[in-house]
Amino acid sequence: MNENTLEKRTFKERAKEALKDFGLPRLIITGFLLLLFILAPFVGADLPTQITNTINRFSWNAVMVLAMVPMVHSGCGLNFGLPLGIISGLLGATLSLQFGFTGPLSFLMAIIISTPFAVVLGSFYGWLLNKIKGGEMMIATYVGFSSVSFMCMMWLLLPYNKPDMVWGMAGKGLRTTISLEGYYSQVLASFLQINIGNLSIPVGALLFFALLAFLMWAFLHTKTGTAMTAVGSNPTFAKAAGINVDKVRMISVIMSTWLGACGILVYEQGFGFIQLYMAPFYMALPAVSAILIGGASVNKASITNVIIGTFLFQGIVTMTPTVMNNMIHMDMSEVIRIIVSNGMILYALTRRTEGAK
Amino acid sequence: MGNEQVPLLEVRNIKKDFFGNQVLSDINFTLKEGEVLGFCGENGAGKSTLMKILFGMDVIRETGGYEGDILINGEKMNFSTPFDAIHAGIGMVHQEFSLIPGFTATENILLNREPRKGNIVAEIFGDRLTTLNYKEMKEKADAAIKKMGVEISADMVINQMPVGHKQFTEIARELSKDELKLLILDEPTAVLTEKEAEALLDSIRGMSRRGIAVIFITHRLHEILSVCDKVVVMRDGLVVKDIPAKDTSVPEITRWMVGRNVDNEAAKEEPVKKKGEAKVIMSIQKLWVDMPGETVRNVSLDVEEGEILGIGGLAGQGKLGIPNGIMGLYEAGGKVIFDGKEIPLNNPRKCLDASLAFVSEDRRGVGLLLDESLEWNVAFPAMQIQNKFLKKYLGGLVQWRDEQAIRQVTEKYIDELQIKCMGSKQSAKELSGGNQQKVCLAKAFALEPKFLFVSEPTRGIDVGAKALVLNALKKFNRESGVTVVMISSELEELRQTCDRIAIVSGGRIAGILPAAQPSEEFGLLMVSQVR
Amino acid sequence: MENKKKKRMILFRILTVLALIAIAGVMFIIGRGHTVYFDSKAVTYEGTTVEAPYKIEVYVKGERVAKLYEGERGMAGWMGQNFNMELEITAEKGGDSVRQAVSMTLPYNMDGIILNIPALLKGLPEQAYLSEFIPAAVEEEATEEVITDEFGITDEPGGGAEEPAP
Amino acid sequence: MNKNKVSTKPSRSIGELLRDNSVPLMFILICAVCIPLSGFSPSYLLDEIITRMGRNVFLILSLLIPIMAGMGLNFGMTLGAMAGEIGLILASDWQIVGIPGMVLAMIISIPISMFLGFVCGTILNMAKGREMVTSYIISYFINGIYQLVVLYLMGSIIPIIHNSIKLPRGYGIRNTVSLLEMRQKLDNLIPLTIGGVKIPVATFIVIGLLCVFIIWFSKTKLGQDMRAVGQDMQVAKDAGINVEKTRIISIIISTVLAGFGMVIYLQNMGNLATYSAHSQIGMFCIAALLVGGASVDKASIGNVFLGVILFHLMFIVAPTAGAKITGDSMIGEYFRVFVSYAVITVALVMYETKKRKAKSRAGEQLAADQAAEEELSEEQ
Repeated sequence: MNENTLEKRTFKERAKEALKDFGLPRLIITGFLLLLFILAPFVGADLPTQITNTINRFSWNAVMVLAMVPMVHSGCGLNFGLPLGIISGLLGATLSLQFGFTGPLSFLMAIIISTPFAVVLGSFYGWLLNKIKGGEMMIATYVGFSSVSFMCMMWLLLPYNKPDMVWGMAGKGLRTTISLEGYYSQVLASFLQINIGNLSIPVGALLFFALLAFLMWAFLHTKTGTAMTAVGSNPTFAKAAGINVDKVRMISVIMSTWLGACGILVYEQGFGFIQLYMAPFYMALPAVSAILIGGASVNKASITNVIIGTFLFQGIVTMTPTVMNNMIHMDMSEVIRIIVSNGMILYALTRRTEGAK
Repeated sequence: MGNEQVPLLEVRNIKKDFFGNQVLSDINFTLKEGEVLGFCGENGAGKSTLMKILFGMDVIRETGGYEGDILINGEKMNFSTPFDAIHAGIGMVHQEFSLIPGFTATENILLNREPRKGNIVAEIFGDRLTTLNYKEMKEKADAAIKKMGVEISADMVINQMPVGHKQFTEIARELSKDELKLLILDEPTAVLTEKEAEALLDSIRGMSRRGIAVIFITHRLHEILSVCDKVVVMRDGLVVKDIPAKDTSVPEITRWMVGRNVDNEAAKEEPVKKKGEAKVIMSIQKLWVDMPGETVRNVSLDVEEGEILGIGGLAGQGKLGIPNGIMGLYEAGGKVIFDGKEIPLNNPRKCLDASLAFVSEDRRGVGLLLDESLEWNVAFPAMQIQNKFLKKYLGGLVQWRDEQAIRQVTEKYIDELQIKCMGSKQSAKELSGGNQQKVCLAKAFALEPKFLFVSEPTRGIDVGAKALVLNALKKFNRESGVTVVMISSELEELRQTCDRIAIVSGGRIAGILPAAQPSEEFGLLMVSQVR
Repeated sequence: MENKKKKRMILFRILTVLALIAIAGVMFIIGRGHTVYFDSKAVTYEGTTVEAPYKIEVYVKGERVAKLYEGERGMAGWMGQNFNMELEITAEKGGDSVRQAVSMTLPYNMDGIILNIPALLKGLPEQAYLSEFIPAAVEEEATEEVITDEFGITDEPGGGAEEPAP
Repeated sequence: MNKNKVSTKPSRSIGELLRDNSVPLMFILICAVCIPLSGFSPSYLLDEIITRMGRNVFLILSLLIPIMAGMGLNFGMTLGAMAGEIGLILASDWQIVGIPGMVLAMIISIPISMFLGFVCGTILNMAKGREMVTSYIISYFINGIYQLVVLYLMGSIIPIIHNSIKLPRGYGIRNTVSLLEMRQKLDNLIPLTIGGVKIPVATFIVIGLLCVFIIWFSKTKLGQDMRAVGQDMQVAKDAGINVEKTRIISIIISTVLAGFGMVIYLQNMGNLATYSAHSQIGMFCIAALLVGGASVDKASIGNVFLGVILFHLMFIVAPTAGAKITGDSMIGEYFRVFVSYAVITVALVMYETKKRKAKSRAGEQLAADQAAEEELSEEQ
């Protein structure tokens, strides 16, 4: 009897604590999404289609959100420099096409080709971030911006010449969008796809994400992964324990960059197009806010955060336009997306982080 | 001269405890106009707390206030903020500089008290839009500098000044306050060269002639004798002596500062080995360490195998810099030879590889992963340095964390060191200070080192935990034969635990004595080279 | 003393806010913009018909804003209600032109004002020469030319697909 | 008594001087290469530069006060720009034109700017130490709110009279609002043309007044407090300065000035790109300021003028020069965008590394001291 009440109390306390950890904004977002799901059938939106859309978009974006994890773990903060990884992915994608690979092979080759780029760019990026510890996030943002605008010139100058990639008239300079029809459009999504009525699940794409997420989880359980978490949790402790803090941070940045490269490739296979030039510019912000919505903070993130966050974020992005449109005939989804995602980042930035920054 | 009967400052029965830990009990003293009072005592004797009470610092109120009365000119005062104290005529120069680096001396002297000129905009948007009156500022600053009697350039920017001038700027700032009646100087000469210190003493005499009373805290005892009218010695939260300066001497003051009842001392065990027999396991040569506030200069020291060596000294003299420098946490230079091999400095990994271990004085900053579990805290360095608690797969390619082995070792130390916790998965930040300290020790023990640095192992923990920690260290030394170097501010603790004690003063080793030597000897060493 | 000073400051602040509101109010009056359209058309008012002259040139602030032959319309922007213009009227082709200054008060609440010059010159009452210009229903989003500070970095070669980043 | 008065005035080496001014020097170099390549005549360039100075300097000057208060580059100036735009939208809907229209727009922007500045300052106080990235995200966040107001509430809740600025659907403001009746009214108020170069005298007078205001402001008690807070918050607090409030005020002033600046900027442009005019303005102003040799913690009026000249010179000549070199006109366009971002990146990196460099010096000093000491003892 006595024990029972004790347990009850602790349960209540624990629930309270869990709620506090969860945070008010997250609660509002979850509630909002639930409300959308409940409202959807009433305003005449087809729920299975909506769920399909949400899952689809989840499968496109989850890897990019996963790319946040290593850098958060090593204390480099939120990876606003994700565009650097995206650029590696784009280089891989365009080169794979240029070299004439088609079908599923082109996807595999794109990943393989983008890897050395990710390693080189990631090393440079990591080196830079090690020089400016404490000011990572602002500089990461601008490294991303500079690299995107630099690549804008490169897309025009590099000697690509495959007819379906370059501007028809000039015969050179890559197009803004390149269709992936016949290359790797939907290669993952169509693999093992399940179709039940209006509901279709891109099993292959989800499995690919699951594989990467598993590898990430496994990495965090190894010696190096443990060191990475410790560096993020308290760099001085790690230094005192003989860890080469700079090296661990460097590894995390390279991992983030490589995952960013994979992320954009997965996104492209779902979306069906390669987008060049200014397209990668603002791609970091949605990924950053997704992981924060999932419950991560500036220096703590887990795979669960990635999954929950991507689902919530993409759920809102896909559900709001239809539900809002059907309800009040105003498409406010874009504005809601901007407010929600940036509001979430602001919330995370103003939290006092315990221990080391 | 006003009323001789009513002193400028009277302190009556001041008591203060921090959460039940009595730090001041029954402090009484008086101070007359123009009198200079020297204040001395070891670190932790309660000087700073008393000064904080006098100056109405927030920390006192936040920790439950104090008991007793402070009277100024016979009137009872109750300061809720330092500004009240300033208003009542008390000025204080803290140990750390409180100056704006890019401002000139003038601007700093008159910070937030600048003379101003009104204008129309200020009528609308408030006083803060009045413009500064640079001419008057200059006059006031010059007047304050003149009052001090030391020449400093009023137009020089602070970050281009030598340290001494910064100190004088601070003093001038206090002097520029018209209402100033009592000036508290907290170790003002610590950063000064001898000449500057002499100038400061002169200026203190000058202030005294002008009727300003001065409370002068310093470890340079001869300064006290040369400038003060009266000396108050504190020890363990009590005023042990209140005596005119002319009636005492440096050795006497030292004795009062460190002296304790003889029966309080632990009966020393015989040293395990006699001096000279043991081999030198670590030889430190010409070490310098750039640790802010704990600078080490040119230290040479030999540590013998199997002993417990204590390093003591006053705060800020550099004793903490020695282990932090050797272990690579702060920039260091010189030479360290361990077990016949030279250990490269500025590389923590190399030290750990050589089987050295370090328990830092900064538990929360360096010692622990506050957000992680006890398991991680205990096992982490051993895992990273010695590949313990790892399972290998794919021919060693994958080194997987062995959660079970980690739990076992953590639980072993939880039992052994009696760490009070809810289980090995609890996060470190939820433990009390004493238990956190035990976790730090467990972390070091898990490395099974040959040589252990322990820095301030008992700082901020309660008496019970203190004894446990010290016993654990002794046991570790005696049973595993590990050489231990223990750094502590508490001399008695060192004397109870160590075989030999080195005293650091002014960043250098002032002397090494067997632990059985009387306290006064150590006391003299402590203040010998204070700078 | 402190209190008195504070009170005075609050008073001053209120005065400042009032002054700003007053300035805003003045701006409403002196800054009201109108578009004035000039018609050179024959008009019939209460039986009297006024013929349009051969050519009218309209000068506003010394600048020729319109040259109207019969049946034509011109326009000019004007700020405030006291409208001044100069007309140069040529009655017959090849005939001499007459220059004439015209001042009038524009109604505050009309954005676009049509002035029938012949009626005005004839001295007909206001209803005859002044009417409000009501723009035709706005056509679908005309292709508007956006002049930017050349900072537009989103204009990509060929105008790319603007799929918002999800 | 004061014999050991050390002459501590740092004798700056040429290398240091070069490093400290590397960004402006880099730009002078870029311009020196690009100007001949572009083939523009000096008078054309001069005319362009003068126009752009009139257009941008006021906006950039609004960045100075937060830097003084140690809050870094205020990416939140975009907030003021939005307030200015709202003022202009309303003024043009009410058909208040010319200079009165500008004045009205400015007056409308004041309360909006003050409110936004207060919000921004309060949030920044909660994120001390990472003000810049926070103010940067705030600008995005408030941009969302701005879109909500302008795209959905204007015309539906906030009355908008004229269809010409409304979207065809009946609410929301069009992508472009014409400011034709306001166009360059301030620039041309006092007409002056010297050798074919048109000089916007009135605009320069306004800018001059702002410069005087800033200089005057730095001599007020509030300005002094801001400098103190900017250099050491703790010391300022101990001296009794209300740190939080001072920081908020600095952001409010900056936001209000940015609102005025935006009105001046847009009267020169003559039309308002409702949803994009403000989005890049913060970043280009900051880039220009940094090009002028300012850093995150130090900026002067001189930096502003030098920055505008160099940055816009690069902006004018880069596309043509790029086209000449590569044969593709887009290259130059992208190049100048790249350079703008790169400048900010480089300046931020330099600022952060400088902060850390100061630390390692102390160690060298100690080693040197010790060596000197040993020499001394050996001699004896």
